Amino acid sequence: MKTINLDYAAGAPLDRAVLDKMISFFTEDYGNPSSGHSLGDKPRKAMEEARQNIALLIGADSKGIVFTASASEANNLAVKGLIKAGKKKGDHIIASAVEHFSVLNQLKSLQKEGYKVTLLPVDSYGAVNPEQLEKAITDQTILVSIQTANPEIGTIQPVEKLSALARDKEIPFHTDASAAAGWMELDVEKMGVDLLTLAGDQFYGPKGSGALYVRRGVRLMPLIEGGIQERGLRAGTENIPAIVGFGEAAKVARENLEERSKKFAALRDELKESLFNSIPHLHLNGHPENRLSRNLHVSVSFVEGEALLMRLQMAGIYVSSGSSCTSQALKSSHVLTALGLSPELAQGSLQLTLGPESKAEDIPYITEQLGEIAALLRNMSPLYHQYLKEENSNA
Amino acid sequence: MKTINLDYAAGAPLDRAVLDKMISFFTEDYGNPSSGHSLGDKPRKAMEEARQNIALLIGADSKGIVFTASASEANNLAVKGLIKAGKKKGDHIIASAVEHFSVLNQLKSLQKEGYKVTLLPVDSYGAVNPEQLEKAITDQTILVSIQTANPEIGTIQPVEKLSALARDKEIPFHTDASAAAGWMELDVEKMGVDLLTLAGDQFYGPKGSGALYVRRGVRLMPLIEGGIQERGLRAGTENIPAIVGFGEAAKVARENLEERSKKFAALRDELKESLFNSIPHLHLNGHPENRLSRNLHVSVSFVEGEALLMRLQMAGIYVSSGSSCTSQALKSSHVLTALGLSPELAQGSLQLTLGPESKAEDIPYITEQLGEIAALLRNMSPLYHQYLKEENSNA
Amino acid sequence: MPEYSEKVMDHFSKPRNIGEVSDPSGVGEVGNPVCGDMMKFTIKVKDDRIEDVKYLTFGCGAAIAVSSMVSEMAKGKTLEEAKKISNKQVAEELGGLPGNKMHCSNLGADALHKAIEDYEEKQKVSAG
Amino acid sequence: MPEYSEKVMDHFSKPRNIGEVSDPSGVGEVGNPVCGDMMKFTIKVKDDRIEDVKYLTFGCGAAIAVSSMVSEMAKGKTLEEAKKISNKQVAEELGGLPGNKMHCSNLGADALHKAIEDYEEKQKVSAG
Ligand SMILES: Cc1ncc(COP(=O)(O)O)c(C=O)c1O
Ligand SMILES: Cc1ncc(COP(=O)(O)O)c(C=O)c1O
Repeated sequence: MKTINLDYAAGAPLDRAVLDKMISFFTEDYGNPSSGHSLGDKPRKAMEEARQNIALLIGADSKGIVFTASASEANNLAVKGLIKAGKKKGDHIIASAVEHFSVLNQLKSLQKEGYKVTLLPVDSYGAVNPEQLEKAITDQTILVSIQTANPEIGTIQPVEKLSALARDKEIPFHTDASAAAGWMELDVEKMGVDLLTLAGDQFYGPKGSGALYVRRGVRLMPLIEGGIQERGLRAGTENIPAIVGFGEAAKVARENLEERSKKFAALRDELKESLFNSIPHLHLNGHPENRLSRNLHVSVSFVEGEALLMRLQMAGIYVSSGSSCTSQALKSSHVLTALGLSPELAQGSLQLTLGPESKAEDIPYITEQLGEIAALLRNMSPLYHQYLKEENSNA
Repeated sequence: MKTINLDYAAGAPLDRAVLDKMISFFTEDYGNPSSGHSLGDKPRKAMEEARQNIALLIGADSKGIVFTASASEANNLAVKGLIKAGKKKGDHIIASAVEHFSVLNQLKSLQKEGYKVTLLPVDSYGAVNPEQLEKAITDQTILVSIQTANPEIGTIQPVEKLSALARDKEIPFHTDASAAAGWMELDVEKMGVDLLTLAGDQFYGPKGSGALYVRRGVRLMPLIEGGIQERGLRAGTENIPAIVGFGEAAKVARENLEERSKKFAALRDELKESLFNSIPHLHLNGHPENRLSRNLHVSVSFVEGEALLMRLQMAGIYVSSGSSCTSQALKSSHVLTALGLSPELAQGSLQLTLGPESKAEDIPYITEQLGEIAALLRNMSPLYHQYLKEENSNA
Repeated sequence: MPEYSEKVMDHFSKPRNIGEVSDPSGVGEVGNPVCGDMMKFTIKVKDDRIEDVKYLTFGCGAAIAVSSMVSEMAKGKTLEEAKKISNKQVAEELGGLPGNKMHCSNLGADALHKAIEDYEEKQKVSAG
Repeated sequence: MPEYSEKVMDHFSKPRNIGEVSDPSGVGEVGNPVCGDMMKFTIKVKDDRIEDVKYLTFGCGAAIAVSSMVSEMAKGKTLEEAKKISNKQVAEELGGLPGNKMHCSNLGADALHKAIEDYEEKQKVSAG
């Protein structure tokens, strides 16, 4: 049977070039960059080269790159690290309602500690309105954290406009660019951000590779205290193979940014067209244009996501869903809820993320399978039967 | 030129078997264990198998193993996680003076937040005296953290006796077993510990692999908040290749524990004999018997460590030192200071850690080189000349 | 994917008795899209026996398998027997359900019982 | 290893003028084992000129290279010239030193200057 992965956001194979670059650091060049002798030299140089490549991907000074083991860790370092450093006085934090849990759940904890949190609503496409941010800012606001793009529905936020409002009031601005980096042009200067989260594994780098960009002059407390690695901002022996792979992936991503995003946008649009042309009652989630090139997000009306996902898997097609049944917490996606999507459409949502093995030849098969599965599940859906009755009585 | 690594504590090559086991998780089985579809199945199973192997290494229930990206992170999760959970009321923490910085530096921060910290002294071999702990415990004590063995001087702590004292008073006991695990038999039940830190890269597993064992019933707050990976104790996409390598290294370490430790102890003793027989004015640091099998730690009187290290490197021999000049913070090792070692002996300290490529045939060369280097540096040392004069006038 | 039993997968991929019986004796509906699952059972009763039973289900794999299993278990049973079909029984017949899917097994039996109640209510009305 | 220049490595591996001059005109000692570096310079002065200079050094690579360099720079210089040897000059002559090793360059010139002072003190005493 065919295997078609449409869930590359959950995980992607490592680029062979990236893995090749990593291998020697497992076996031969296994030294410790902090060593007082030369076994640490090659790893240290490789680490600094990786730092350069990562910095280049976001137009930053490499001194501002702090390696972490994940985007979640980078988000925690950004938010808790900044708040603990307590440079700016106040107790109010602003984020968007569609942030990743690694931002949102911290804010919940901080609320319990007495901080006040405003979660900005989003429009039906998932975008934050700068006016809402402007209204939310108070003289107590000490941090604004708004993602660069949403990993689920792909919508890109107007970070430049948002950060300008924060900058006006001298409020540090963090953006979680985990879903965006490697897929769109990013420049910390143009974006006007003070802190930016990166995830290497979101652009074909290894798992266990994340980073936080920290603008010069922004003070953080470390989350992981101990040795003085990463200028004291993150203790622990450096994971050189992961860092080297991260750097190489950043280099490849930068060199292929335009080509990759064009290719994926075209493929994604072709898939969208095909699906919408042949399957009735589909609903596009996220912004129609202003979205990540590799992301497509649709709701299949009248049916539930896990059932879709299981049927698609039986056909060799792998997707993810924002339905409550597919989440381990048994809650439907907070992102889809924030869009104002009806519960039924949230349950029937499918997130399709393209990746290295995606190809146009598979589109007819995907379309055919999803079409059949949607028909089959609708045929047994009480919501669909109700809809048909209403249609009939309206006719 | 020969290359002889005697600094395997800083980094060691990955066991080939371990790397081989990891590779497919980079390229083919790259799925996400949290996925709703079957691309996550193989990684998830591999992760649980790794968890089992790691649990077996320390006689624990695999449900108690929480993966982290380093021992530093595990130590931070243990200490800050426990304190934040605040189950036991009080404001007093006890640790030993020879803990790793990833414990000590947290305690410094906690002191600033108002916690009281007692650092237990050690004897001249580096061991904590249980009586000292008994005296230090108050009704305000909420955590005792004492390492299993010291990574620098190799001394093994009487954890069983120490933890019994804490248990009597229902105080959670954490032990940092990063240096010990894989090199000596560990059993969380016999040791009587509630929290135990592990570092995969200290027994030939990959960098970026750490874990915290958490006894059932011990409540922690996560350090990294976000998704509900690791039962909500550590958010972030699981680093499956590192976890798989960690598990395999734990399995290999368990199966070869006795053989490895016997072999290394014999080799280490042979090296010690050889050095002490042919080089005058050497001083052994750490306990003569009760120490990690792969560790040897000596001070070369009258000379400074960085100079030794550089000269040894010129002879192809790689070591580390606790001298202030070799530390990035320009302070000599807090461990050596805690032993009551004179500043001069601390400056001339050498940590020798054996590893996979260590062999008896190299001992004569090492001895000859260190002997020549010690003589050469002593010849230019004002401390040595002063010693000679005093000897002469005493004669 | 949740670790579903073979039996669950069999009922999910080949669900039995889909649809609505025409001119039903009783109708039972439970759930709503918010919680992710919805079931509508329709039954045809003859001589106090469930002669036919069908369902429509909006929901996850477990919900679909449960509906299918309940319909099979109910068919041909007397009303009294059918009333005794318990959530636990349904889960057992399916070879077990993953922990976080147990609630689905409740839905199936509940919907069936509601359909029976509905029938009995109607009987009372027409009798009364 | 700190990134030492070739010049530093050269002086470290082949240090010049090691030892103590016999019957020294002046002695200068700086540092102690606690801070990690110790230097003892001894000089032989003739006609206000440093005829010979030697040193003993306990310390890191930079400390040894600095001692060696200072001894070379001082030899043959008049006392006035030698007094002008600055820490900065020493570091420059060595092709630079890593940031956290700059303090070592201070030690070398300081020890030399102390030895000169010691000589001058003694001169005063014998002159007075
Ligand atoms: C006892 C002990 N604890 C903690 C650590 C920290 O390990 P890492 O740097 O991998 O976080 C080390 C590292 O050498 C160690 O020896
Ligand atoms: C926008 C965003 N932030 C944070 C994360 C967390 O990444 P990780 O699980 O690798 O820590 C993700 C993961 O998908 C993400 O998409």
